[in-house]
Amino acid sequence: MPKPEKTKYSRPILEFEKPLLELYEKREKLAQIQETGKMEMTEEIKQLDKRIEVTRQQIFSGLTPTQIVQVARFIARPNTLDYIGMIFEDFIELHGDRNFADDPALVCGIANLNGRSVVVMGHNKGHSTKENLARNFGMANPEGYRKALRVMRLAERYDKPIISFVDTPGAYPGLGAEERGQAEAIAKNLREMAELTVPFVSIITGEGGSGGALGIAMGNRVLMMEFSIYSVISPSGCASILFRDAARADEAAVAMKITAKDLLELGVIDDIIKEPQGGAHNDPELSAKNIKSAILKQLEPLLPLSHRELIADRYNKFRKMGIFNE
Amino acid sequence: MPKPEKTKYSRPILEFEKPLLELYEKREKLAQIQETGKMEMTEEIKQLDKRIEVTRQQIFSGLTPTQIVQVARFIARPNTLDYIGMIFEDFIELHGDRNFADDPALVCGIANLNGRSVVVMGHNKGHSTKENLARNFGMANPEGYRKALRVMRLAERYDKPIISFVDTPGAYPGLGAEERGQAEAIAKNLREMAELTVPFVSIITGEGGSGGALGIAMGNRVLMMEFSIYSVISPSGCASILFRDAARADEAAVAMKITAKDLLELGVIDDIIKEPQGGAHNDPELSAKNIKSAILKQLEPLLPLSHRELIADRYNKFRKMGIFNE
Amino acid sequence: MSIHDWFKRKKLQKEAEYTRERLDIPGNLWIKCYKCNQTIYNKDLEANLKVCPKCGYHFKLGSAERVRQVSDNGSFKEIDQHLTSKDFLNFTDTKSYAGRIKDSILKTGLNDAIITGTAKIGTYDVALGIMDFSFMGGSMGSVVGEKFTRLVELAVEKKIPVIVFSTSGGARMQESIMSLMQMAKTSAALGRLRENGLPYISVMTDPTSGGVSASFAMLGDINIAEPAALVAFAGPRVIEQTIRQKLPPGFQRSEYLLEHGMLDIVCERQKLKDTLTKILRFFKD
Amino acid sequence: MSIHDWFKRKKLQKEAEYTRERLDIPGNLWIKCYKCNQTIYNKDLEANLKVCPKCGYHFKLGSAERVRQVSDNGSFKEIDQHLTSKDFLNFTDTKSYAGRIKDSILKTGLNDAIITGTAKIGTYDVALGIMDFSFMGGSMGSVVGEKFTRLVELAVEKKIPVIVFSTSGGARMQESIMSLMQMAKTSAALGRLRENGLPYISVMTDPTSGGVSASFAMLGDINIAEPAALVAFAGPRVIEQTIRQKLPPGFQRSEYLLEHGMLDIVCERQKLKDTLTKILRFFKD
Ligand SMILES: [Zn+2]
Ligand SMILES: [Zn+2]
Repeated sequence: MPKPEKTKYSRPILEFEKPLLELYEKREKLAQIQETGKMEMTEEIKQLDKRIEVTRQQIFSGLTPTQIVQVARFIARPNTLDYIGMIFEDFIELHGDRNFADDPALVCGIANLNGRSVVVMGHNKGHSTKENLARNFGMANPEGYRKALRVMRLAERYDKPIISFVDTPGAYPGLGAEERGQAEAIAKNLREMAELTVPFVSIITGEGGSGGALGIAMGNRVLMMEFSIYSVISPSGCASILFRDAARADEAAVAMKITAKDLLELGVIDDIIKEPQGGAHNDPELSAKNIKSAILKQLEPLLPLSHRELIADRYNKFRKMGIFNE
Repeated sequence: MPKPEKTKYSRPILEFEKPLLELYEKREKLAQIQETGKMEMTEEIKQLDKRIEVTRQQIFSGLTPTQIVQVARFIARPNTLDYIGMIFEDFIELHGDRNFADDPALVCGIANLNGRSVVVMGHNKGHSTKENLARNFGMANPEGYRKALRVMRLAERYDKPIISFVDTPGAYPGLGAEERGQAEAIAKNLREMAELTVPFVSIITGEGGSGGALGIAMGNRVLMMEFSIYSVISPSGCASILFRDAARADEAAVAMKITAKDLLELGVIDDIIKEPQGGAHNDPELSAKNIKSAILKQLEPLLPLSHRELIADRYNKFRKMGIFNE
Repeated sequence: MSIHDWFKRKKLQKEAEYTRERLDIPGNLWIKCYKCNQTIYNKDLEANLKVCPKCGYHFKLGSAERVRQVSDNGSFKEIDQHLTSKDFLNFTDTKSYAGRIKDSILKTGLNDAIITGTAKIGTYDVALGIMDFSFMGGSMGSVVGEKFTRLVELAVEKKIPVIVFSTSGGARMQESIMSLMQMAKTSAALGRLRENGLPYISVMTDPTSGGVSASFAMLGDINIAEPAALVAFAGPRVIEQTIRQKLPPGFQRSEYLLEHGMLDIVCERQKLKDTLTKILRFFKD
Repeated sequence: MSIHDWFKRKKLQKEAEYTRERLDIPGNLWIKCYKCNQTIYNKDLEANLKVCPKCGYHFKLGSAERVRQVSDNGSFKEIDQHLTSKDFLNFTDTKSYAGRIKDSILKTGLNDAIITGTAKIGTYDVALGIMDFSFMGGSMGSVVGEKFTRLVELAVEKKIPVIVFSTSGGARMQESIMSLMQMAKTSAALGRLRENGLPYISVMTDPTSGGVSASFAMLGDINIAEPAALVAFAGPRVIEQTIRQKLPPGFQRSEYLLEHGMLDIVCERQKLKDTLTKILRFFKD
């Protein structure tokens, strides 16, 4: 989790936030002067804060899909373990697929949500290169998906709801991953998720990369954070394959409809979770609070449903996906 | 499968059969003379056959446990694939644990038994060093047990009886096997076998080595071939650990009660399948016929049972195991 | 079909024939084996189920040919053939998706990358789906997903097993997220099939990759593949980029997958119908 | 107990104390850490739950000590303590099994290698089983299997979770095949527990191997192990004989098993009760 800063604004800034940089620096200087006690700057700081807010609002209200991709992938963006720590109590991480390995790119565990036991899982990216190497940048191997399946079955056996946090560039395309059945692991999860007899809510918190995202994202309800993305392939991947030019990623990002707003319109997701001004990383606590409310709101109508109804609900949800001429 | 010999007697002979060797050779000579047409030897051959039969009967009626171990492990003894070929029709081998590997030491498949679909599985030893290397001497890795579990679940899903052939020195004690959870794989099989909703018959055909044998041997009925063994540890292993002298294996073999007769008396198995004179390898077809009859006989009363009754039957069977002071 | 379309179709078909095997000798009387270079009389190749008599190389099969090879004579009854893809995102890369769909239909005579229906195999009734690589590389969009799902739903209704032959380059990217959702939809349908106690046999043919392999292709009660078929989640090129080294020979081919536990059977085309029949018998008896 | 037995017991217990940790200093006031050689005041060690304050080494715990550490004060009610092993094969190796049983009982004050009962942990009712390595190396014979199974059956009756602490060298070889059958019996009991929707938490302590690891120890809904505990199917010596090379450091230790996917949690003794309580809360709420 990014360390809370003393100034109101988190230091790491995105490329397109550069217009804010000057204002941030100015504000810091004023604050320093204020602190020395030499001059009274309260009014100036207040003015500047307002300017910062207005400027940021301007920037973030009109983000292009490419800019949203940058926010979604931002290294300072809260990750799954950050959110778990802020949303749940008594989290205990459960390791291993009882088969081959524990996959640190996909974390699972049991926890308590407002007095209710739940099973949680999610891809976990790092906040630094070191962390990212340890977490394989949130790209799970088959073991990760199999661990997720194992804890989903645990949830099912003891009738606990499942919450998944989705944040991955995709399933890891490595030699070992292929060798140990990446396709099989994801495929089996899809079928088994469809048959789960417990309420299941999925949240795309950052990057919802293709099959690797879907592999834990077949909730009864699927939500997206305001600045998250969800797509069948990365914009640059799409550009290099279809446009035959990786440089045309911006164009692809637009064409592919990968933003929360687009996917809500397409009926692929059920709701959008608002992010704090300037993105989730600017106020992780508020962000977590918004997610928590959203989970509670979505879980509530699912809790009274019977096993059969829950399966039917999920089946109908995904059954409807598809647009074609008949 | 050992190639059928032109003479009536299979060539490979066991150490303790040496008294027969001279008789075999004599008989072969007579047969050669007979074939050349120079002399009529029919009567002599007949006489000799009788002598061979009597001698062999004498030898095999009084086998010591150590000698039975030799028969049970004999390289010419029919293996699981031999038996499958002779007992079932339309066998199709199913490979792989859908996880990590296919284990050639434990074969699984679907087949037809007298018009009824069944799932079969068994450890498979080789008949030569080369075969044994390919089959790891019938010592399965975790993948083998996980494949077996997969096909057992297949059987359960489609309500087909399961037949298992047990013939292994034990689960493979290798580095990779430990790494990939040999203990977990066997343990899970034990629990899952107990809960199977289909009829399940297990036959110890050769060597029933410890947990590696039990890992596929929790049938509603457990049968042993006349000259097979079933034990918690090999006689030499027992001798070296408990007697602190591996050379005392013969003694251990007696003390451990590992023969079919012993285990029937102890109530661990349900019946003994007769072997042809001189052991299964002397007449694989007859041996297979005996096994087939035994399977059919044991399956019949199980077929009408409900899922619950089958689980209860198996539970009660293994629940009773144990002798202690209360 | 307008006369304009007819001409266009002829032209496209010719292109297609050329690109599909790339080795056809004009007139189509003779064909060169892609693997061993043997020149084979086309009729012999057809008679040998399009397997090279010399080296055993399995040529790609169109869906119509596959139907003829595996189903009992004339028993196949197609369903949902009228479904066609829609360019609902107005997606244009080097060409508009709408245009691609139209061209592919003209070129292949197919409406999309899968045909589905009921058939008999060895006298057993089955719900049969067969993908066709010639239609946009067998990519899975809404139509493939929908037809697959309807096939499975029909099988549930009729209480018959499902057999699907896969071949696919992956997701239909022009449908973006909707192509990803087909993985969820088809897998959910197979979950329902399973809950109904009905078997599903998956036959993977060269190549089966991406979204199709990571959904219905890998989910067979019995997973079969033709020899030397490429079966992968991520394709070899992607993996080579990731690991920055050459892949071992045979990597991601059927035999490799068998060894690594993902397939039940690698089955030559000549034995395929017999094997399927035996398996159907197993499930039925 | 005859006066003869009483003297024998004293003598055997003294031997046992010596051999159990081998590092006791007479009078038992001080003890040397097996791992870091630190001399520790025995009362400090007890207060620290028998974990070396310097290096974190977890000393072996007797079953009575374990009960005190994990269950709520005085809540443990033992069941089936009267069950004892029987030398039904008249098995004699360097000593008769009958004699070994008698000596072990005298020496340890235990009736066999597991104690079972009901208890409260963090106010939650549980069925609790605790193995003791000092009784014939925690080997599993008919009594261990029977007591385990009865514990699980009691849990089914009372609808409470099961927690079992394992430590075992493997099968009780003097009971031959019957010790193998305990693997089947205990695992079947856990199958029944699961069918009844009741959780099972397995805690593996140093060492847990052989028949116990390949049956109930590995079958937890949640598998926990203490740090650096040896958890194995085949022991290191057997494996070294098989592969004819030295094993990598840390092989078959808890941390290694966690990495290889076999354990949910490696938990220090100090956090164990709290972790168990949280897990029990999860299953209950
Ligand atoms: Zn060829
Ligand atoms: Zn220490």
